[in-house]
Amino acid sequence: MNGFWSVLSREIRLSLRGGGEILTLVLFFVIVGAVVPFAVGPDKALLARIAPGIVWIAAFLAMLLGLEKLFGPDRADGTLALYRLADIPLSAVVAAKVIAHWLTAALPLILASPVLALLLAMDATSFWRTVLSLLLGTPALAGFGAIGAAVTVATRRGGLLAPILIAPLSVPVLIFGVGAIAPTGGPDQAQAAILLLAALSLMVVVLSPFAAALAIDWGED
Amino acid sequence: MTEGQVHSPLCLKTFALGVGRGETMLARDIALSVSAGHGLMLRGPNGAGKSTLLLTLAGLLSPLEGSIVLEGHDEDFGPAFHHCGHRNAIRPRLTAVETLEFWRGINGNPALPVAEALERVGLRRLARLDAAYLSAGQQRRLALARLLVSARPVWLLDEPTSALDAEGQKLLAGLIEDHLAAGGIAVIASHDAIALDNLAVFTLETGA
Amino acid sequence: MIALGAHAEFIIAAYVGVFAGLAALIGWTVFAARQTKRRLEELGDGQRANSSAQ
Amino acid sequence: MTIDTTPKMTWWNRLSHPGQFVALTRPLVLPLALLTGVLFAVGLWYGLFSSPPEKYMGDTVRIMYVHVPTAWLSQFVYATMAVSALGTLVWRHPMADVSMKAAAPLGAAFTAMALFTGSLWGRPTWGTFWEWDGRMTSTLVLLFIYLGIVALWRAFDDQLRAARVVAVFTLVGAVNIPIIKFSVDWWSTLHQPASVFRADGPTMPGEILTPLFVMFFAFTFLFITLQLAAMHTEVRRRRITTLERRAARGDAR
Repeated sequence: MNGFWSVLSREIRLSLRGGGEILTLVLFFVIVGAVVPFAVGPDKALLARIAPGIVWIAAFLAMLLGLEKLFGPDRADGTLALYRLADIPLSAVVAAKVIAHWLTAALPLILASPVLALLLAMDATSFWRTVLSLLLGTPALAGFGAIGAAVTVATRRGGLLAPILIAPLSVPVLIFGVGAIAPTGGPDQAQAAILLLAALSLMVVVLSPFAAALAIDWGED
Repeated sequence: MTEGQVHSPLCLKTFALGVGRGETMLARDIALSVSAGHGLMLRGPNGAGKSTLLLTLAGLLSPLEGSIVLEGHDEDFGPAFHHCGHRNAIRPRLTAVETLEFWRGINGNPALPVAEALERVGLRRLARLDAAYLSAGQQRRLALARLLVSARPVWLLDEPTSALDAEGQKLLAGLIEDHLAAGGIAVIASHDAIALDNLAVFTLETGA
Repeated sequence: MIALGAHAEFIIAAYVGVFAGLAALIGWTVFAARQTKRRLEELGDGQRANSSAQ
Repeated sequence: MTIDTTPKMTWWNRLSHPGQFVALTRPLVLPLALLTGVLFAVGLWYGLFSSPPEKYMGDTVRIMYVHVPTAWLSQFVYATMAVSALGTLVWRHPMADVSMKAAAPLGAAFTAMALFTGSLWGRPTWGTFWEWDGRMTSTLVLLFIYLGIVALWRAFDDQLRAARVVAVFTLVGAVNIPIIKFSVDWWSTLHQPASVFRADGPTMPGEILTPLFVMFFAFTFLFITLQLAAMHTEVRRRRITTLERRAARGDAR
């Protein structure tokens, strides 16, 4: 457990000192969301209708953007090899990193989502549903992200590959994430989507550290 | 864990070991035997497989054939191998103290306290400085301090003298000497001479 | 050829497309096989191509 | 860290040696190719000439004879890859790596064909080339996964290392595909209630089932043939890499 906290605190410390990385990510999130009205027109009714989708797409892209930082620098400076010699299982290290990734790449986006809600003319109910669905869904994105980053860490051109690999896997997260907000299917469907999203997140967060650790261990071997 | 506490009689042995990367065998039929308190110097031209052998001993690469045994090592004690490679595993934005505390946390078997380890490698005054401001030699010393904060019986050092000045090399020899005196084992790959008496030498040939 | 009804062009397009795809797949497989065989012979391993390694 | 000395079954041992595998399976390629050719000839004759138009869809039903087999292969090939991935991870079977690598582009090709024929079938039937219905959407996602796997293979220099990493990803994909399918079905029924054509309508008459079955086997045997041929090529390619590396290192062991 000791080692787990060491990794977690190191990761968070590194992101906080990362020279405004978190700020960049949040800005990216807000700007992607704010650019959409220029493309589809400032019609408030239309914007309010597609706002959940925009927020989710912006969060999805922003989280993909931060993936390269997950294992890339650790591999470059030799830390990853030493993780494999550490006294805690590699999967625990990966789990700590997934949690740190969520805290530094997803939580700031959720905190910034009111800005987007305002710009996209969301009403209060759908805003709160958006926050809830982001809270429930982003852990799954972080878990898939860890898998994508882990399988590409040993390659030379991993940067763009990881998003390509995990985007198809993330389809259910987007579907249930937006389904939990959008009123299309009525409240029953939204409720079901929330439950499915939570189940999916739970499963991905529990299983992804093992898959990612396996991929790192065998990719480095 | 104190300096005097000695590991149980320890012996690192390899049997007909073949090492390499992927399918390419770099060296084969390696039969090493290093017992507690002894060091082994790996020599050989570039590309002979020194680094690969060290990585294989550490368990970071799997052997292509043969086997590695560490006799007398209690599994409950935790991992047996410290590996110190070309890369220092130091992140510029963390201070020396933070770096060491982190390694102490995940490597287990805490030995020297962080402050003492930094004192030992001569970085006490730079302890609170971001690692980015350390010179290459100082970063190397910090990497060596990582070996001190967690006790592990076998040190595998890959070119440990690189970037070290004369004083640093003397320091390194002292660290290895202390480790061996405490009943440890060291396997060192280096092109430089290390001022230690009881080092056996094992030479790897190219294309062996 | 029988008459394919009102949507003949779709049916023909589907068959032509699929069989062009299959032909490309087969062609590619055969080409890759030939190429590797030739390369192996260049490397002086032609006879041992079937029994690799020691 | 010790050598695995447990005795194994001999056929398994023989199959796990790349050279032996090629020697054992090469005689199979030609008969398989001939069988595939015959099946295709029979299937095409039945499909295009012998079978009558269907009652509701008319002649467009003939697209089904190429659509259903490719759609089946798009999933069957992934299953092949997933089983091979297990072979790589659990038994470390060397031919499993090769099988995984050979199957990925084939699977991508068959999935693309399934989408192509599906949209050509959709135009006369639904009046649109692309419909975001559950089946087509999840097939599209499957195509993306295949292409990602092909890209992942190509991104590695060392193919042995690549095999185990790709195997992990393939299995992650295998676990995810049912979830994707479920979520996409849920989503498409939410957005467009039952306007799409259902394949499980009236039971199909025999004259349609015959060409369908023949084509189904023709495509499956084609896949098996191509898979074997591609595996042989891949074994040779690895042999080439080994030889080239040896030549580069200048020793003639």
